[in-house]
Amino acid sequence: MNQPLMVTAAQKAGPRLTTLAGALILLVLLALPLLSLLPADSPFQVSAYTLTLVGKILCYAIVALALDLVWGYAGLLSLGHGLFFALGGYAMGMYLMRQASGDELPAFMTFLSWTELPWYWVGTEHFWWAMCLVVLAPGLLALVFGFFAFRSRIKGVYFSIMTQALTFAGMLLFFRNETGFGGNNGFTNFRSILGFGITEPGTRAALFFATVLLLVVSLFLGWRLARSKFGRVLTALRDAENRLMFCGYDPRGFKLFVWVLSAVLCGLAGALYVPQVGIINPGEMSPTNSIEAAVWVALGGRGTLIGPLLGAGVVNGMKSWFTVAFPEYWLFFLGALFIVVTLYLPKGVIGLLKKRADQ
Amino acid sequence: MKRRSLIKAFTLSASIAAMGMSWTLQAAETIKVGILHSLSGTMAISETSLKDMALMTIDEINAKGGVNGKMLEAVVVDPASNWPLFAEKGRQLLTQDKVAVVFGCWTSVSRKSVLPVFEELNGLLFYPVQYEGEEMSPNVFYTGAAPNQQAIPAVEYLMSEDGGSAKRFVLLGTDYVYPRTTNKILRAFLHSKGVADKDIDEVYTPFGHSDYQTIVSNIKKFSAGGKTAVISTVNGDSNVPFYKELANQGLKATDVPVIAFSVGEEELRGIDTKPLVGNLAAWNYFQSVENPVNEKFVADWKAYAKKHNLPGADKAVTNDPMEATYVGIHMWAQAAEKAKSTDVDKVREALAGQTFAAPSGYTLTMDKTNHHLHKPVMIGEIQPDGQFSVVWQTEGPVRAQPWSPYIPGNDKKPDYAVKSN
Amino acid sequence: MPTALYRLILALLLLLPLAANADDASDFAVANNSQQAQLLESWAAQPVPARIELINSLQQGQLTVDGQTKTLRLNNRLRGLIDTALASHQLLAADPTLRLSAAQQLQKSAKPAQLKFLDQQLAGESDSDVHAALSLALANLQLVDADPAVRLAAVRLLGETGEPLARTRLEALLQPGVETDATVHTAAETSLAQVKRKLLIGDLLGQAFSGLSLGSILLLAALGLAITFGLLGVINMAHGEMLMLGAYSTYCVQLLFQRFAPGAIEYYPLLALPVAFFVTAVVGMVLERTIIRHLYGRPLETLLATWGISLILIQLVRVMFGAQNVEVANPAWLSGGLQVLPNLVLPYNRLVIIVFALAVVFLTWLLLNKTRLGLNVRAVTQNRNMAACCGVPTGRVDMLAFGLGSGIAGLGGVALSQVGNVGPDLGQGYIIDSFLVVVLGGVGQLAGTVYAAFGLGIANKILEPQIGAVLGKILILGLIILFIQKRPQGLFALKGRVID
Amino acid sequence: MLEPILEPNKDAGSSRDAIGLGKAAGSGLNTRHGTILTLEDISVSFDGFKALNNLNLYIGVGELRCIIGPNGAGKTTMMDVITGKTRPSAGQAWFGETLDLRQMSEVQIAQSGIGRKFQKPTVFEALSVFENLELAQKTDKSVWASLRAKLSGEQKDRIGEVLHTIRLTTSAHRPAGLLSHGQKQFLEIGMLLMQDPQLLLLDEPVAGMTDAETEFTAELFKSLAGKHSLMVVEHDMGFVGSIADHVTVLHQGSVLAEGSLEQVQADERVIEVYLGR
Repeated sequence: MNQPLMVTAAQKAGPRLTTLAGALILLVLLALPLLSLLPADSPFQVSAYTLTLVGKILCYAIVALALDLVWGYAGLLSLGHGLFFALGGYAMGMYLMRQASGDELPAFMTFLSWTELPWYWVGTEHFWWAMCLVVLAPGLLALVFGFFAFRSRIKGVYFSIMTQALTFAGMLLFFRNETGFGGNNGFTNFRSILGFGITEPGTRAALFFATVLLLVVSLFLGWRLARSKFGRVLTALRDAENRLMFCGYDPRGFKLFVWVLSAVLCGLAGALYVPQVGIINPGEMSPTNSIEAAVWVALGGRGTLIGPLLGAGVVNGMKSWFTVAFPEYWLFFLGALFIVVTLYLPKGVIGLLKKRADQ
Repeated sequence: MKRRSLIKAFTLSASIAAMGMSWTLQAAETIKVGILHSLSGTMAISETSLKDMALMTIDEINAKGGVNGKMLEAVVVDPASNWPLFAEKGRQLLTQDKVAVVFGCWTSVSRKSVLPVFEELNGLLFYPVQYEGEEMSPNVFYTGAAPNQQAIPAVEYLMSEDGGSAKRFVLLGTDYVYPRTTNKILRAFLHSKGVADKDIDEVYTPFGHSDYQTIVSNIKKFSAGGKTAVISTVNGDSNVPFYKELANQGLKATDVPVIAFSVGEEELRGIDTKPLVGNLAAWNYFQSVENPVNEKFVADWKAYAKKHNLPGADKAVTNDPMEATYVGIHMWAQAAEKAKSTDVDKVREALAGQTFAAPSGYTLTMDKTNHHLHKPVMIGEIQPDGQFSVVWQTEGPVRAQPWSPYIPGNDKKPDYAVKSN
Repeated sequence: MPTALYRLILALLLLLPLAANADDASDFAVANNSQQAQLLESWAAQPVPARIELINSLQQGQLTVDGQTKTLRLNNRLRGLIDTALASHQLLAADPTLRLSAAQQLQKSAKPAQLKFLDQQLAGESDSDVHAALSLALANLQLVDADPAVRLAAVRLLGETGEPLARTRLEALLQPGVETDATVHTAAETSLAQVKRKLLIGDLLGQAFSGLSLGSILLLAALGLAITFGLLGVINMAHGEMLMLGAYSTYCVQLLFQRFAPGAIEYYPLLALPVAFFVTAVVGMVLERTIIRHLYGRPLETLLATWGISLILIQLVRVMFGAQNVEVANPAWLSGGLQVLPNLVLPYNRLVIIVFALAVVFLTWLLLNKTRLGLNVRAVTQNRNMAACCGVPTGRVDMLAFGLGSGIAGLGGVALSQVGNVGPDLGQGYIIDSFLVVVLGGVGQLAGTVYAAFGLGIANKILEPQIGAVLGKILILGLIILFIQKRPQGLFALKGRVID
Repeated sequence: MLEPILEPNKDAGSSRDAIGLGKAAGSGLNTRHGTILTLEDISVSFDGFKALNNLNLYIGVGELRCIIGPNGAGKTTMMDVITGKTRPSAGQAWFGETLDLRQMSEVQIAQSGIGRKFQKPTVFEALSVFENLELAQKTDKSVWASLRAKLSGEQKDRIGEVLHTIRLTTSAHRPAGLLSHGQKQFLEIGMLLMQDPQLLLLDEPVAGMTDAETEFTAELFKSLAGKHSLMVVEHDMGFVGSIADHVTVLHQGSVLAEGSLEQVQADERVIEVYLGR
């Protein structure tokens, strides 16, 4: 996008207001899990369904945020973030499977009549190692891919298509039973995490809290980045990469840093997503999902950090409602949304609101 | 700044309102039943017709006065071929809509995705599609075939004289769990029949694979080594290119018969069947079986399709999963009548040994313990008109073996349903 | 010639006791499956001209017993036996071509029981081709002959063929302890070597062909994109749906023919081409005017918008035609294949598509390089504003160019409908591959696209037998990603002074 | 206000890891023999067409050199070669005595002290004028540094000065995208000043400027010359005359004539090239 980037809401608003807003949002979110712990008969009780649904949406929101960092600021539209999300999820899933299967092999392996764990499963029974994988798997992949891509100055559309091919390849790979991740069934039927039953209301609430926490942290992180010189370099990079190079900045490092960071955030989101929805399978890597993530960001408003969260929330909220109310028309609506946003809301909802505010 | 927080709040309320929606649907004196089939996405191709079949069956039951004097009210949701969404929608049906029972799922992964939810909330799911077995949950009733109700009889037929007494086998499938498992079972079975590994060729293709040139020519090469049959667990969309390639490379059913486990009348609608005459499919029901129940069943379906002008209504066909759906819903209704309640535990009890005169022409029985139907197995030959003519069938219904004896370790598994956690 | 044949048969019928025929029919009618099988085998061993009619009708699944005809329920085994029996009866026919085909059929399916009969026929055979074919059919059976000399001859004969069957037969012969005679054994070895060589050639050619065929399909899928993406810089995610629409218009044309011109149904694809082109072109132009034209110079936005379009188109088709695949039949002249070698058949539909693909490329090239429109398009793509100043109606050019791209996709759709299935998701399967082809070929480079398409196709087909389809595809994707690292501009990069 | 060229930079060191995560280098440049830029027998060809043809060019320390020549003479290509954007197919390119430009990446070249202003003014349109200058500022430009970067008082002053010099103080906080063409030109020059390179390459700096602005630019360049070396490509002869002590005429990718403006303008071949026959 070559039109001037609207300075992030955060920057405009100034730290104090942002923290205030953050506090407000936080309050709403923190209320939910507490209410979910109320007895079922109480009128304020929030059902497990609501909690997991909102939890899921929050995970998506983190993905949107991560995507915004690379797309909104560095101008790199990734159509492969689903891959990083899924990798994080799979890492967590490995741990949960080991929890569920105890000392034996996970069911699907005994079933392939494998006698011992493949090397990459070693240590996954330990939560801490699983957490390391959650960060490392997406991080390293992003590092390697990014290193090559940025070294050979792949950008714009090429970059998007390459990332799409990447996640597509990943999906095919994970669909294979022999890859050792349960084929297209993926991982399901989790039982406990850190010894707590996965279906316990308490566990749910805790996972939800964790998600909210991650969201807040990554929001803060993004906000700090956006305000730092680093953020400005990214913006410069997006608009005039050559100029930046002749100013003596090496774009590769900057791109790589934000790219890997974004991938890791996705991984973490995936890790929180899996125990809440109770399944991870290669479908998460399908190019479609990643493209949908892009529209969350576009709808909310690129380079605004808050916007993407909004976008993720609205689209997914809509999805849950539409697919019940008028199943047949969901795709029409989603498609129309893509078009309308790109045509009439180049700066997304936030842009719209700002315009209103400015008038 | 306030505004932004408001928006955030709105987002939440929007998603909460989402659940709210369903309450408004609630009517007083009805029993709600959930229908959980993808109406969009890749699986819509197969699942949409099951949704319609379910609705038809429910109308039929209501026309007869419903269940325990109450009308059935269908709650249709669209999990959009998205597996996590299956779990979410399943939970919604059970907790928000408080449905008495859910009919749905096609792929194993979707079933596996909702399974924990149903076991957690003690829901009831009827699963109407043939699958790889290796599962037996107290909260699921499997009205489709287990491997021994489809795959193994099919191979026995191929090895029989009438089947062309095949000596070599190509196990061709899409690379996912159902084909892998089925082929694993078949390999073990073939071994037990004294077929050596060199006479078994196992080939897999990715989802949506559309170029079968190499594979077909390999089959040709392989078939030079002796009478060969192809056992295809190729998934939905890839079948058309596969069969077209077979026909065009001149591989006739008389030389190398292909028997498919996931090609039924519905799939044949999308294929020009003339070149395929003689190729086989193994199911527990074919539209072409001749008996009064089936004639009514088919007629009703055609009428229903016309009335609701479903796409392609003029050549609407019935197939095995549709029959399984039909049977499942009726059996549940009978059980609910018998239990005088729709309480899951009572109904589960009542379902054991429940019988129903099915369109397949047999009176099917729900097994007392293993939650699977006893089903007849039929081998059908593809006809020019896109129908199958039954060339072979078992004497009577076969009891399901969800835990296949051909998979090591299964002998220890109990023969009754136990929660997986 | 046929009339003569009939006359002959008639004459024979008069000579023979008419009963024979009727008896056979009634025998067959009363027999159960396995008895029927035995009957057929015995008939194959001692054919009688009078029976040919009966067997012919059996092959049609008809059986006439004293006047009334009833349809049989055949299975593959019986069908096979009927073919064999028919063949051995046809050896008695007067028409050499008929005899030849019969002999060839028998090469595959002759049973030892027929040995005697075939011997007689061979002795009496006048036509040289038939004689050769027949002796080959015989050779298959003579491998187990008591007389080493006969076996030797048979083995030598088999060596001449490139038949996959000959290979297995010879291998069976070479099993330790099977062939006692040393000379025959060595002869068998040499023959086997010969056969293997012939087979290898066939395999290699087959691989090359399937590579080309896949390439041509990728090419048709990607060509339209090469224009919309390469020339207009529009990331048309709805391109796959253009293919899909093309395929569906083929389907509709087919329906129309079935309804109104069942006689000419054979040629519906020919009419489908212009129709598909027109339909998709119009859809493309409408989209261009209404949506895409607002997005020039913002490729990533076009990506999102067109993705939305594709979602809508898919669902639209689902609602109109249903989620199931629809049936698009190959007309006779596109079904079956050309038998080049015993182990190499080139399906007609694929042959046609290869030619068609090249034709489309050529036409596109002409259009872009030899016409006013092409000139304008190239002008606009190189410098929009300048072109506008020179009075090029950029708006119209964009519209037409986009229409052209979509139209070509439509043509691709017609071709795809002949090899694959026609369903709402048809396009989804091709979109990623198409993009890779275009990117790999180098944007805006027709030649590049062609090379990339065929390159990918062949690479795919070379890898598949080695490591399987799944890993093959993954590996290809990986390789492309690496290649793009090396040559970000694709195979055919435009060099020049770099300006921001 | 500008540091002497030869003063070795604090964070010197020209070797950094490939992806540039390490420290930036502003190397102490060795210009013992008084030439800051040496181009010898440089040739560049695009698919057969020779954009540069055995070009030889030497620029002395503190010199202000003007390059003139008809379109397609290879002026911009030469700049591309110097800044590492285009690799010469043959020839030598040295920055100072020690730095081989052919071996260095664009970034390395920029960090070692060559600044470039594009023909078409390119600034970071989304950022404010102030931020543009801030980014250009001579400092450690590695990723880590940027993450921690905080503007020191003196840096702010420096930016202020430059803002003043290029007369954009008032619009310091407007997005650069909203500036006029001329203002953008100045902003880009300002960014060069912030970058404080030893050699400035300026591609048609006064295009689209008013006479006043042009005059002012001329003054500015003169003041820079001596402490910096400048290489100015310009068509505007008036401007060239007002600044240049030494002029090089390029034609078809090689040097046609060199000397004072009068000399070259007198030169037969130059007249021929410019006026044609």
